[in-house]
Amino acid sequence: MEVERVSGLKFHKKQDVAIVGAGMTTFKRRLNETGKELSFLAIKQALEEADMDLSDIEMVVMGSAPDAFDGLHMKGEYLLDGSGGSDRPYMRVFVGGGTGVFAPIAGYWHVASGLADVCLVVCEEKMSSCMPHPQSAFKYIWDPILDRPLAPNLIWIFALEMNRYMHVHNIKHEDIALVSVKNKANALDHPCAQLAEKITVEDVLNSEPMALPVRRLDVSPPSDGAAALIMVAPHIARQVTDNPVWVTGVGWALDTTMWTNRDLYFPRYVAEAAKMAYRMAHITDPRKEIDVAEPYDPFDYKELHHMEGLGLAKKGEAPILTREGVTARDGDLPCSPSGGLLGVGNPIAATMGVKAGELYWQLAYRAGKRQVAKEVTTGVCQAWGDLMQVGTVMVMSNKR
Amino acid sequence: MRVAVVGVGYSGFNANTPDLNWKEITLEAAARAYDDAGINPRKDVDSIVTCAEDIWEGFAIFDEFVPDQLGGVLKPTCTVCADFLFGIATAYMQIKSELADIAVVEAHSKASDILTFGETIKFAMDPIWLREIGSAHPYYFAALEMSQYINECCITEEQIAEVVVKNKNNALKNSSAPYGSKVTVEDVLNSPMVFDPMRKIEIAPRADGAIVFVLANEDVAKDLTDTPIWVKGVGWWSETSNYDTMSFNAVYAYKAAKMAYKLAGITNPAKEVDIAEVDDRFAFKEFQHLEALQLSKRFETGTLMREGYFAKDGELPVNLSGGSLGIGNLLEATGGQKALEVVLQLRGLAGRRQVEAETGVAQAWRYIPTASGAVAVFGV
Amino acid sequence: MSVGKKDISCPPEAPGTPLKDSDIAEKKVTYVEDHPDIRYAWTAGQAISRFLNELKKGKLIATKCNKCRRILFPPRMFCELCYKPIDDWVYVKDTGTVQTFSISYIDPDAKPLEKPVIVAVIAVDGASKNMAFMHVLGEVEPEKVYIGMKVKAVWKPEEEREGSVTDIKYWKPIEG
Amino acid sequence: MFNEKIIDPAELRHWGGKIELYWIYTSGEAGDRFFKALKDEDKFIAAKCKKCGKVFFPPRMYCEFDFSETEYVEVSGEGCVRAFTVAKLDKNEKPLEKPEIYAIIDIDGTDGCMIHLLREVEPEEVQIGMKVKPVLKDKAEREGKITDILYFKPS
Repeated sequence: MEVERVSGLKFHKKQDVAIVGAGMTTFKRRLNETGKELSFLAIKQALEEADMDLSDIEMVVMGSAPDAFDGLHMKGEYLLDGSGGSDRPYMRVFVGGGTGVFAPIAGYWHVASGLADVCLVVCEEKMSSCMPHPQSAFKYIWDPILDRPLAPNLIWIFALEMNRYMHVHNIKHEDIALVSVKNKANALDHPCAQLAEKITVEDVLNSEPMALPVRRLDVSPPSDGAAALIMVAPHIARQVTDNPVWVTGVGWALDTTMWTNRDLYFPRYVAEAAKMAYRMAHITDPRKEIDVAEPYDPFDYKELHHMEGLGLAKKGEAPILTREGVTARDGDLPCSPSGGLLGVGNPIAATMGVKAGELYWQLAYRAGKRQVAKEVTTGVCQAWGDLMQVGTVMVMSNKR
Repeated sequence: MRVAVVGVGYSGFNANTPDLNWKEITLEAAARAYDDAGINPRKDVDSIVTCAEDIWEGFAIFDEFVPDQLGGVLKPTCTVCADFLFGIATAYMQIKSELADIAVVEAHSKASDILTFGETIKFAMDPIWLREIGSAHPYYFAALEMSQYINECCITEEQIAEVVVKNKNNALKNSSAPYGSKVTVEDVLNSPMVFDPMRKIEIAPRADGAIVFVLANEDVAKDLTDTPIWVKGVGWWSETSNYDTMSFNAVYAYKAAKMAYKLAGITNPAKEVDIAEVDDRFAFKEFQHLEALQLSKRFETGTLMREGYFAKDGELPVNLSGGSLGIGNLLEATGGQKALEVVLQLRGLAGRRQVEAETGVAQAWRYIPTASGAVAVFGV
Repeated sequence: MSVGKKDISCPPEAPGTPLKDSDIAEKKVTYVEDHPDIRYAWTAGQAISRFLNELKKGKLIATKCNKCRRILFPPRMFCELCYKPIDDWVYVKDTGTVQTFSISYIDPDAKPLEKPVIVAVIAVDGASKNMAFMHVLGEVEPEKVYIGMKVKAVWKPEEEREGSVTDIKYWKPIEG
Repeated sequence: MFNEKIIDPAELRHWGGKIELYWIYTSGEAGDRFFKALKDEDKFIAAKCKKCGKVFFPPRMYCEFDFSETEYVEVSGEGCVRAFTVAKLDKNEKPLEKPEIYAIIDIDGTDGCMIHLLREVEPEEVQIGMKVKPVLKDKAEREGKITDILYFKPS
């Protein structure tokens, strides 16, 4: 049975949108600052890069994942003063783990619609507040009647998906572990990194089992952190910078809640979102036209899975590209040059800093030691979330 | 490119809905809205926006449970953690950005699923500075605001009672309003005082329900319907999250309204607006919001209320639906209920509540302990 | 910071004050601990009420959409792909195939488990392709589990059943 | 969108559940400073914006309106009542044993205020504009939390 198609969206935008500044806090297991204070620190950095004041900001988009982490009902409302939302239009958007790229997508429509010329996008997560363990919050993402009585852990869904992916394409754990090795090493060059280290494939395979096939080093750590982006209309971009980075495509898609009714080996939700974003960005052959990618990597297999969803590799081909070094920082298609979530940390929504933020810095040639070797024009970043369900994709380019 | 409402549907409103879960209550509303708009959601809808907060639902990531019942499987679907009117603003922006031709907005309340409502609101309060103080129901926070407001504006108990009387009596004309009654000012004044100066009857009780709107751009709207209701303006605003810098005076509604009126090209709201549905989840809030929306002047609202200016046969009918006092607190769907009534009135489908109107405004607040809110202006 | 230049490195610094767990335990910083009492009674609704009541009887029930011809499991009142009400209720078997599985060494709070739990997505026989649900496996060694394995539900005794997914204790391999 | 529904109410199910989590909230940079000063030195601290001069109470590390840094200044902690309510219901909407008086208290020397309880005063005696002062816990029992201030009383 073929799923009925999504109708054609018109990708004709009212006002182009550029990114002119980004910022982020350090990502650590526990930070002393409140969520508001973390947001403030990240925004301050972004404002400085864009050479703007808070008074220049017209609207604010907040991205933050479950209330259960920070421990606040309506946490968007709680965070709003530190997020620059005081005395402004302020809105929180939320698609689970996909929020890190979805918040800038919401920022995009704030500007593209012409309602705002300068929009601040801020993402925050303070996972350490949640006790006994940040993972405990994930007990409540499951259906209360069908799943929760089985006392599930979050890692289960990843393990189930990873196993299915490995089974269908006959992929070995060794091949998947290479992603963890690569990203954690990339993170050595990131000042905000939580788990940057030089490790080997053996280290991954011998690390403590969590929910097999997932082991400790396959997983990104829970973190506290915040990140910010400043998105502006073309006439503002001209005033503040010589090299803005343009948002050329956005896409998002949410698959059925009934996750046990899907074949988990391929992320169709990412493929649909990517299709939408590529069409808008006039990209027909992503493998050739994308110079650098920041696919979402909360688990090592997830980077591979998402590369395939993004059309950067054929189904089952991503592990081969990784083994051949294509996705390394000096490769032909650098993936997660930031160090990703595996290396820098995973404060769910605030991973915007290592996905959308890093892509912006790469395309603006501001990534310093992390700058990829090849010349870059166009890149894609992506996040994923909910019950293995949502894909959020943004394409950026330093050419308009 | 203008944006229009081309279909509305709702389910409820009831104090309890033991037979339908959150998916099914939404499904009922969505199917009605799609039928009203004459569209097939699997083919025609480009974007779906749901308005929900995790803890109102009892989930860590409620967004997961949204797509199926709205026909949104593998479509651009998302959640905004805010009132329905923020969802209208989001869909409005998506259509203006030309990301979508048809966008759907949904919000629902399954308040009856929540067993510890007071604790839930308390969980929204600042844990470091406020949550631990005292052991009373967080309604006290609204009562403090009321205390400041009635003191500043010299509002009497009787004037507040008039709001309850008007809305609950209006609700009797609304078959979807579970809390309508023929109450008098005397009844209100004799009812229990629970958060002095606030009476129990001035607090909207909770209700279940779901509301779905289908929005479309101008071209599509004209194809779909002969009676599009235009979204003339949207506005949303936040004051602050800290109680010490809050005005406790609905400045959020004033600024949101200013934005919405500007988009709608309205310069004299008191003259140009024909009907209004404002957030009245605490009776005194209706006063605050009417002033913030510039529909009446400070210090005059009480007198106008007494004179019947905001009654069904008055100059500017307000909360004809019965408001939240008559329908109940629908959590994030509150703004939906307000917008629904405005659209039904503008379409001439409000039955016994019908009045003559061409421009209407809907407004909602984000409830305790926030100072955020949104406004939408609709017109024929 | 100068604007428009390419030779700066971002992020320029990493603001934030890291804490160790011991900083909390030793109260080096001030904090508030809160145990709110947040409780719900979720309405099961039409489809899941029936599903739970059938579980109590030791049966698995699904619904059917005549348009896409799928047998939907777990049951629902509407077909989410065709967007129409379901047409019928049908019983499915309490046997199935392991679609994917995991051997979990941690509990929901990330604490280590003494004995690992084997969790699987099981496609039930009689429902359409991929119509599966999540449950646990038993009476099998972790290393013996494979994708494609046939399994059968092991039910609690009738008097202990309460109309919950845990009325099935676990699923065990079908021999042979 | 339904062709059939359950008629027998006994067939309809509900599923009880609780969010069984707890949370540890660090007071943050500004909060930590405030609570340590209160706990160890009986001092009240506010924060003054270096740019606009607004004095925030409770204190914070940034000015929320212009994002400038703040500097910490000492204040008395005393103030006057701006608004109050006599609360009679607990969080489950059951009657409280003894009504609690909540007040918004404008703190002297700041642009801020504190929401806290009033005690040692009868509800009918409370007046808007009344001067009040904080009553602290015994020094030994203080934990570095807002509840180290027990309540405010008329001064």
